[in-house]
Amino acid sequence: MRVDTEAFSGPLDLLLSLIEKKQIDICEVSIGEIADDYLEQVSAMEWLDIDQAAQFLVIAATLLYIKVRALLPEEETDDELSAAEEDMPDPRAELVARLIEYRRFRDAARLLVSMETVGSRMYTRPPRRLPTPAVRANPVEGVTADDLLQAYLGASSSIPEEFAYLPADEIPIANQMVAVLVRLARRGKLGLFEFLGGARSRRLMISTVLAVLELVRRGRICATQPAPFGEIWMFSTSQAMGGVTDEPTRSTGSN
Amino acid sequence: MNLPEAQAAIEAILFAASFPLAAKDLAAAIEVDEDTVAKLLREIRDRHSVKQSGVALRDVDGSFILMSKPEYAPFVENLSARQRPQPLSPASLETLSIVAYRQPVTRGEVDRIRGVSSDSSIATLTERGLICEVGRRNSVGRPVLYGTTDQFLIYLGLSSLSDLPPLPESDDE
Amino acid sequence: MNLPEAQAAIEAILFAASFPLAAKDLAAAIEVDEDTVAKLLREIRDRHSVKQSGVALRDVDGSFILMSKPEYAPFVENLSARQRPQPLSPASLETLSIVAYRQPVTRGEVDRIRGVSSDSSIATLTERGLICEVGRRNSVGRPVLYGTTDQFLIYLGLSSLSDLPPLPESDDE
Repeated sequence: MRVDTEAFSGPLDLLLSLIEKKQIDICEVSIGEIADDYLEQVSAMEWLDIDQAAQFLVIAATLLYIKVRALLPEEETDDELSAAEEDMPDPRAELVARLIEYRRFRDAARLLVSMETVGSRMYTRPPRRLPTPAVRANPVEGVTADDLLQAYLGASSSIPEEFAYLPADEIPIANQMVAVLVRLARRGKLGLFEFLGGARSRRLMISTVLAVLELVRRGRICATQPAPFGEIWMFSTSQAMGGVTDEPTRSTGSN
Repeated sequence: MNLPEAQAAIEAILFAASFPLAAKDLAAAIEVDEDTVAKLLREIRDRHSVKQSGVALRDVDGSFILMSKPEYAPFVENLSARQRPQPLSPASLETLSIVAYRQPVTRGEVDRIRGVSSDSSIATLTERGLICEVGRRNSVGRPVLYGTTDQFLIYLGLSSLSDLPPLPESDDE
Repeated sequence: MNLPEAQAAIEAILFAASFPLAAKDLAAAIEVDEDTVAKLLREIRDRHSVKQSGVALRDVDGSFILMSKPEYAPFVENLSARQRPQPLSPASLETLSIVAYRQPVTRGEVDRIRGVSSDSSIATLTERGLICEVGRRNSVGRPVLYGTTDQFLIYLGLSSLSDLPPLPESDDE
């Protein structure tokens, strides 16, 4: 069986459609039953990208967790789990609440469809330039230089330093540093573009470039580009393989 | 200029402009007061509400625009080289409904409700002019806030946001 | 489709097309014979010949087009002279501020600072003559660099870029 990922707008949509197919109330649903259906569907999907898959799998994991919890003998639940979970939200209640909220907007979206079919089929005349006014009005009327400053500070306040916007845990920079060093140890010389050509994703490419920059900065490798726009060749400056820490310095410009 | 001429002038302006015009701007252009413009706009609307007219006057959040009646869309598309816009995908419609009912709203809040990233939907809706950035929330990272546009009202055939059907109840017994 | 509806369909087509259409094509589109179309076109012309209408049906060499009546052209011009440009959106203001303080700057850098795509803001600001392309960066892809224009200084009442309010001291710059 092959399931089109496009058929569902997201994991909650898939889950909700499974529940509705069984014609049971969200609050009465046996999660065990639904978890199996959900996993079956998800495993039959063809994934276009890893992010999308991850979002479906997060819900799968939640369902499995709820199912396992429900299977535990009750006294165990009482003794060992309830104490620890007293402060934690009940994952089932949380998921049900999310589904209920999601359903409101999904149903609203269905109402918008019928409006779209009418509204989007009213036509204006094709836009035509009105005669150009003799005096061009100030396009920034009412905006002061100080407004600009405030806008700039507002927009840039969340960017403390270069590259900080890359979530650290998603970018295995240290892994890529090791990968580059391993290749260099084997071959002595490595082309950057050639190496990047093997990257499966944009993220991986970014982390690879950052890893190379970091290695250059630390003096572990050197890089040279004999011709403009040509291949960038990397060479190992030491044979030592150890010492790559898990946390590369994330700014190339600080200190 | 007498009243029938003023009515004709307003219609000529609406016909030529092809974007929504505020009653205030119409009043200034023909140099009559706004009450008169409101009355003349009602007359124009009535004149176009006859069966023989293929055009309707629409009120978009207090601004006015002439548009072809939706029931004649197939003929318009057939002969005037106008193309029916691509209907929105379910994902984009979900995102649009969340922005419409919860505005102003951040991308993160939309993602949380949908349980999935809405980046491409937000890009599509922004590109089609149905939603836009309306500011930033004063919280960590100062995330961008999104809201719906006048184009959104036009696209769905609404006069104002209060014409949206009420959001379905969360009947969590 | 009855006759009033056929008349409305023709009017809708003429309204949305805004180029002359032959009676023959109109007849084919709404599936009636040419004599009927000729009759309906006469009725449309009569309907618009009242004083209250600002629009007229014109026969251009056997093809038909709806146009605003020429006597109301001055009001259309009047309107455009009074049209205030839309105030800058928050997104455009932010983009303008980043270009002003960071120039010359690439689109990618603006996007990175704002955390969202700035394509439409850059288009708006370019169209309004506030920013322009000032060169290309000598890096991969040779991205376009943007800077502010002389008009930008004039509109903001600045004599030079050094009149921009200074940025507060920051730790990382």
